[in-house]
Amino acid sequence: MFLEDLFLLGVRVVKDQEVKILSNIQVSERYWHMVVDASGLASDVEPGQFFYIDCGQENESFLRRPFSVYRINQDDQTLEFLYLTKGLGTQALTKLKQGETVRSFGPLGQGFSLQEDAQKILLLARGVGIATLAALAQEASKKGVQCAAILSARSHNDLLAAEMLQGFGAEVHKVTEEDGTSDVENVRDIIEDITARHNIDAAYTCGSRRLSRLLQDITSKKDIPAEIALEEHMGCAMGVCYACVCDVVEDDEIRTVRVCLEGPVFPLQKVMMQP
Amino acid sequence: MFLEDLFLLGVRVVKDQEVKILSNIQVSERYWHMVVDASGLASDVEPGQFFYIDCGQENESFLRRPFSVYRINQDDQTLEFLYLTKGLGTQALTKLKQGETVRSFGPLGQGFSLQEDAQKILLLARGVGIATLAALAQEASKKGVQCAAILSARSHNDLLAAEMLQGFGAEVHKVTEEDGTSDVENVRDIIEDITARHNIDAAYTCGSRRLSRLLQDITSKKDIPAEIALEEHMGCAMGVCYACVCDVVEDDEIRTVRVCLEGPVFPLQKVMMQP
Amino acid sequence: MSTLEQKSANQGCHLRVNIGGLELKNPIMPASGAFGESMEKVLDFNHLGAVLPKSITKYPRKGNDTPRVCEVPAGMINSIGIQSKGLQYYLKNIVPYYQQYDTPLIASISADSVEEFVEMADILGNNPGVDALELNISCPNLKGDGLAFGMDADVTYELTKKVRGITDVPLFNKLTPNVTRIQDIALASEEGGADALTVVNTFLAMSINVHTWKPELGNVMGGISGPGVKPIIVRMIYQVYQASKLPIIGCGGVMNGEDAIEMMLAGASAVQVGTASFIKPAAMLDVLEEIKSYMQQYGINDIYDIIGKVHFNQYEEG
Amino acid sequence: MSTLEQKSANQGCHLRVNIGGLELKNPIMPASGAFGESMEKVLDFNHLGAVLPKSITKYPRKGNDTPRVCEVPAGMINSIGIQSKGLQYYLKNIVPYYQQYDTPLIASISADSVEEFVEMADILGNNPGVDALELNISCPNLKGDGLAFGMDADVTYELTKKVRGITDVPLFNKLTPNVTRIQDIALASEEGGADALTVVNTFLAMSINVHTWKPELGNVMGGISGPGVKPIIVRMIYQVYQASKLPIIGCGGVMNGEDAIEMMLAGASAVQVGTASFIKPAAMLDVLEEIKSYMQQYGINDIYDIIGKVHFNQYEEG
Ligand SMILES: Cc1cc2nc3c(=O)[nH]c(=O)nc-3n(C[C@H](O)[C@H](O)[C@H](O)COP(=O)(O)OP(=O)(O)OC[C@H]3O[C@@H](n4cnc5c(N)ncnc54)[C@H](O)[C@@H]3O)c2cc1C
Ligand SMILES: Cc1cc2nc3c(=O)[nH]c(=O)nc-3n(C[C@H](O)[C@H](O)[C@H](O)COP(=O)(O)OP(=O)(O)OC[C@H]3O[C@@H](n4cnc5c(N)ncnc54)[C@H](O)[C@@H]3O)c2cc1C
Ligand SMILES: Cc1cc2nc3c(=O)[nH]c(=O)nc-3n(C[C@H](O)[C@H](O)[C@H](O)COP(=O)(O)O)c2cc1C
Ligand SMILES: Cc1cc2nc3c(=O)[nH]c(=O)nc-3n(C[C@H](O)[C@H](O)[C@H](O)COP(=O)(O)O)c2cc1C
Ligand code: FES
Ligand code: FES
Repeated sequence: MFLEDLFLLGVRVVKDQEVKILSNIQVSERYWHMVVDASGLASDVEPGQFFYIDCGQENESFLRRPFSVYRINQDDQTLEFLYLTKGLGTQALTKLKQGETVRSFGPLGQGFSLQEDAQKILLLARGVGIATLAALAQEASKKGVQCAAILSARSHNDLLAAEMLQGFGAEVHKVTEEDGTSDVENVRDIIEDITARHNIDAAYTCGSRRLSRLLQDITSKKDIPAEIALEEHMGCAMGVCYACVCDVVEDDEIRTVRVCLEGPVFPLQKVMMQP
Repeated sequence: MFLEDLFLLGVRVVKDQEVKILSNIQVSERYWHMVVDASGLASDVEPGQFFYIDCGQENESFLRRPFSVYRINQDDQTLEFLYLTKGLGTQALTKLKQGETVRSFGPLGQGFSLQEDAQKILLLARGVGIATLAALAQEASKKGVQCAAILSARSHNDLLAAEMLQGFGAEVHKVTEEDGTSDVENVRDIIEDITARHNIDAAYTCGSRRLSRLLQDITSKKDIPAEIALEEHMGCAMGVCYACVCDVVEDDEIRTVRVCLEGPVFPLQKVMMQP
Repeated sequence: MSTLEQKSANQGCHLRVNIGGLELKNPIMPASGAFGESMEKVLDFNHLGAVLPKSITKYPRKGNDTPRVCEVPAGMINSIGIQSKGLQYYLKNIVPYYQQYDTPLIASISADSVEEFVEMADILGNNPGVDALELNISCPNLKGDGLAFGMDADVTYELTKKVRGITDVPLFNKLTPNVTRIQDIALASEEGGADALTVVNTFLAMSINVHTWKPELGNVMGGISGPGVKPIIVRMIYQVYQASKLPIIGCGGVMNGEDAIEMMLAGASAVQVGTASFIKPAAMLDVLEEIKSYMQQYGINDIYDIIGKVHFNQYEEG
Repeated sequence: MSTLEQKSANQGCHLRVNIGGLELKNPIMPASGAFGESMEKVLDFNHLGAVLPKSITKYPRKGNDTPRVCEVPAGMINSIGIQSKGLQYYLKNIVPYYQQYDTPLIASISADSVEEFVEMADILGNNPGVDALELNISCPNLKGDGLAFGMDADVTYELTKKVRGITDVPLFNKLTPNVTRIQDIALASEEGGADALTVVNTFLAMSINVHTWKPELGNVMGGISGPGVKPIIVRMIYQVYQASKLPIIGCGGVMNGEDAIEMMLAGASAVQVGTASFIKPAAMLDVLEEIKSYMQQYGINDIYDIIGKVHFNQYEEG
């Protein structure tokens, strides 16, 4: 069965609802952090899944914006998002205040798969890609799976999730343009070093095409299962409009699949990375 | 010289600026009251003049909205507006909070004329039309001119300016649908009674076509100078787009003039009241 | 205006409409391309007037390069390019899937030639699972500067007549707004034998990123939809209503019940909802509820008391 | 894209543009109908690229019934109906008034027949106070279902050629967007002898009040302007730029500097600002300042390095 046929079968309840904002604060020059009340959600949320959020239609932000869950807190039934302010939508989102509600549709899409018997996993994040991988690190920590993470960013200022990952017991490597350490070859060396020292059961990446190609190359050579969380501009976020597509190779055939429904997480080897 | 040529001559400074909101509160079921800091205004404001206010472009309120000044407080340099919530614009305006600013263009248009030697004037207001006449009552009170006012409204709830007028020493007559007293014939009787008891030097009206026709009829018979403040949908509010026109008769000719520039106040006898 | 007077008691709204022989339980249906099976998670398709999946092409199509959508003030531009799994998949999977619902299925057809339209209409129109055909003669996403069959009255007439010859199923022509006189295309459709008109598809549009100097869409141009263009469409519905006797399905920028009522006042007998479902997944049901409240508020019992009832004081066009 | 690279030092922006023989100190000018003498109170006309008063008709015109404007999402509809004091008043008052400014005057002409266009162009084009003519062949407000000269290529050609024969002043044709192929009208204008093209006038539109069941405008239909329709206009500018050699004046929905840059990237050499002045009276000066900042930010010295420079990866239209 192909990726694209898979998800019409399972009827999972997805709700579009107003969720209460518990906090929404700026955490660095370009990053914001929002916590919402998730007690009304219809289904469990998995790392890698996302919500389609109405950032406020003032400021001409007409369409919604997709954001993955950054942390899933089952105990106090909250969800966290980490977002980079970029254009109209994310700027409008910063205007929302604690106590207000935000219209949010989800959880959507397919999350990461974390094998029961995994011992050690590798995370490779660029920029705000960490927002997507952090929830996986959180789950890994909960399941006792060890984590090595490489975080790449423009500047130290943008590496704010590093401490959280360290809090989960992860081995964290930071590379930045600021330090001149973020070039692909240096990252390759770090990955080679990690894979030499540890038996990596699975690798995950988000946020950079360049780094994804690198990881595709390394993991295919070493035969490490790997997944990638993709981003594409969305219309419906529910699989009907075919705005958010990417090409995957399955059974030697190129198939154009939807990031919002069959993704955003895909087997890294299947994804045709555009140059 | 015709009305429409008059106002190209005088160069008055008009500014479009952010003014600070000192308060913006609901005063009855359908009415709100807003006070703004007027210390930065370039010119004095006259009763009957208006401001073109950006109610917030969210909520699809794309164009600005015209509002006359309700009270002009020279001592503490504030301006007051009284507005009826109606559609997108006025609803958006209610969202603005104390301490925020509102973009406001004005003062615009031609105000009421109040002769130096006037002793007693008559005000005839329907609904929120009182918002426009109130500033005139305030000025009359300041100049020692006596005021008789007839306020017509749907319900008592909508007659909120009555007390303010009484505070200015005005003789106030209230008529409402609620009481079944607002029909034209009853208003005619009240006006006839007032003009029988007093020597009325000038009459002013705003807010109702029906009542304006009535006043036009009475004042022309009795040869009392009268003025009316008109309302029309606006585009530019500065006399360039010709959206806000009405027909006036001057020298036996029908002329189509602009409410925003040659008005909103016009000699009542000149205005061709549509049926 | 007596229809607007509050009537004493509201004995339930009659929402049924007949669109060129197709009976709908209510006038709300999706716009093609903004609806599909996976929406079953968010709304019950039995509540819709009709279901209308994305336009189908004869052969599988890959569609255009990404980005395929971009946002503009009060709207969006799309250049999906009709990604499609082809007619065989549609017959095998899509048509049977919708059989489970008690809602008529309108199949939207897109084709590269008149012959292909006829061929597909033959197959789909004679399939018992298909209740009506919408001919997408207006998709502006194809290469060749956004040209579409529906831009030419003669081509529209030919195409419609040939398709009409091959099937008896209700035939809806989806018109393009990118024309000088939409009335001409409406009349060509009517003369060719169409049973109803969908007014309209998207306007050809383009957006450029001023920081990268590149078009926002991979395909350079696309079709603009959403509330920003609705006033142009209301005008077109009104013009088509004046010119043609065919029932009209209004489409473009309907975000709420009042937008739908506005189109019906202008002359639409039914209304499609597209982009609004992206902003609010269950928008179609909200629109329907708002129409019901509106009818209740004004004491209107039958939706037909609204259709085409825009009211003039003076000016009537010739 | 080297033009986007930050250049070392910015030695001031060159904003001069030449529009079909008319030299402008910068590319920003008002759109006809959204500008007039009384705006002198809010901005200095010497800062504009050109002044362009409301279209003038031969005889005084009363204009349409009120309401003449209504608001729609991201835009407005107007049906002023070209209220006008007639050509005599214009020659006696308007033209002399603008002589006090060091800014070229473009006179917009509206007429009911080709002959009237020629007659007015003769008088205005040969008046030393008038620096260029804009032929409003596109006003959709006239009775008769919004028809305009600019909807027909042959009529456009005839009209332009006749006007060209009577005057040497730079001649700008203001096109209508209400056509199937704007390129055809552009080419007809070029062949007829126009020196530049204003792209475009308003789209014919209509809005109905769902509570009164009446059209929002006294005239039923009007022209929609504002940012909601800008993406359609950017597409048209791009199409006209590909099809015709004439300089283009972009017009429609420009609210800020980036909107103006977007139109220039698509191919416009100058840009008109209309509705934005209603939202912000000094919008034109803001747009100009924002263009300057943009050029500074990206180290662009000459505005000509932006015009028509939209950049493609793959698709080039034929
Ligand atoms: C599944 C998924 C998960 C994501 N998770 C996060 C997250 O956790 N934190 C975070 O900061 N960002 C995340 N993104 C990216 C985020 O959606 C975009 O940064 C955001 O939409 C930009 O909106 P804007 O209005 O600020 O920017 P603009 O550039 O003004 O956006 C204009 C349009 O382009 C779309 N767009 C622009 N960039 C992207 C992008 N990278 N991906 C998809 N659409 C885009 C917008 O949605 C909007 O429709 C995610 C994207 C996807 C697809
Ligand atoms: C010179 C002048 C002074 C005014 N002073 C006051 C005042 O002091 N207090 C007050 O409450 N109202 C006043 N009005 C009326 C006020 O401008 C309208 O009630 C308001 O514009 C309605 O906007 P809305 O978005 O709530 O309603 P909507 O009906 O949604 O407005 C839609 C459009 O129609 C226009 N419009 C609707 N009604 C009117 C109207 N009566 N006059 C002009 N345009 C209208 C709006 O400006 C807007 O463009 C005045 C109008 C004018 C012309
Ligand atoms: C993402 C997207 C895809 C579309 N695909 C199709 C299509 O395949 N066939 C078609 O006839 N119309 C298609 N349309 C046009 C819509 O059916 C509709 O005509 C248009 O979007 C205007 O309606 P709206 O404003 O309610 O979206 C598409 C529109 C969008 C936004
Ligand atoms: C109130 C109003 C009046 C207009 N009058 C004219 C006119 O007389 N002649 C003309 O060529 N265009 C006229 N237009 C069209 C504008 O010049 C311009 O083409 C249109 O508004 C689009 O630009 P904008 O979105 O910047 O307003 C008018 C537009 C408006 C809003
Ligand atoms: S966003 Fe519509 S299919 Fe993915
Ligand atoms: S609103 Fe433009 S002339 Fe009065």
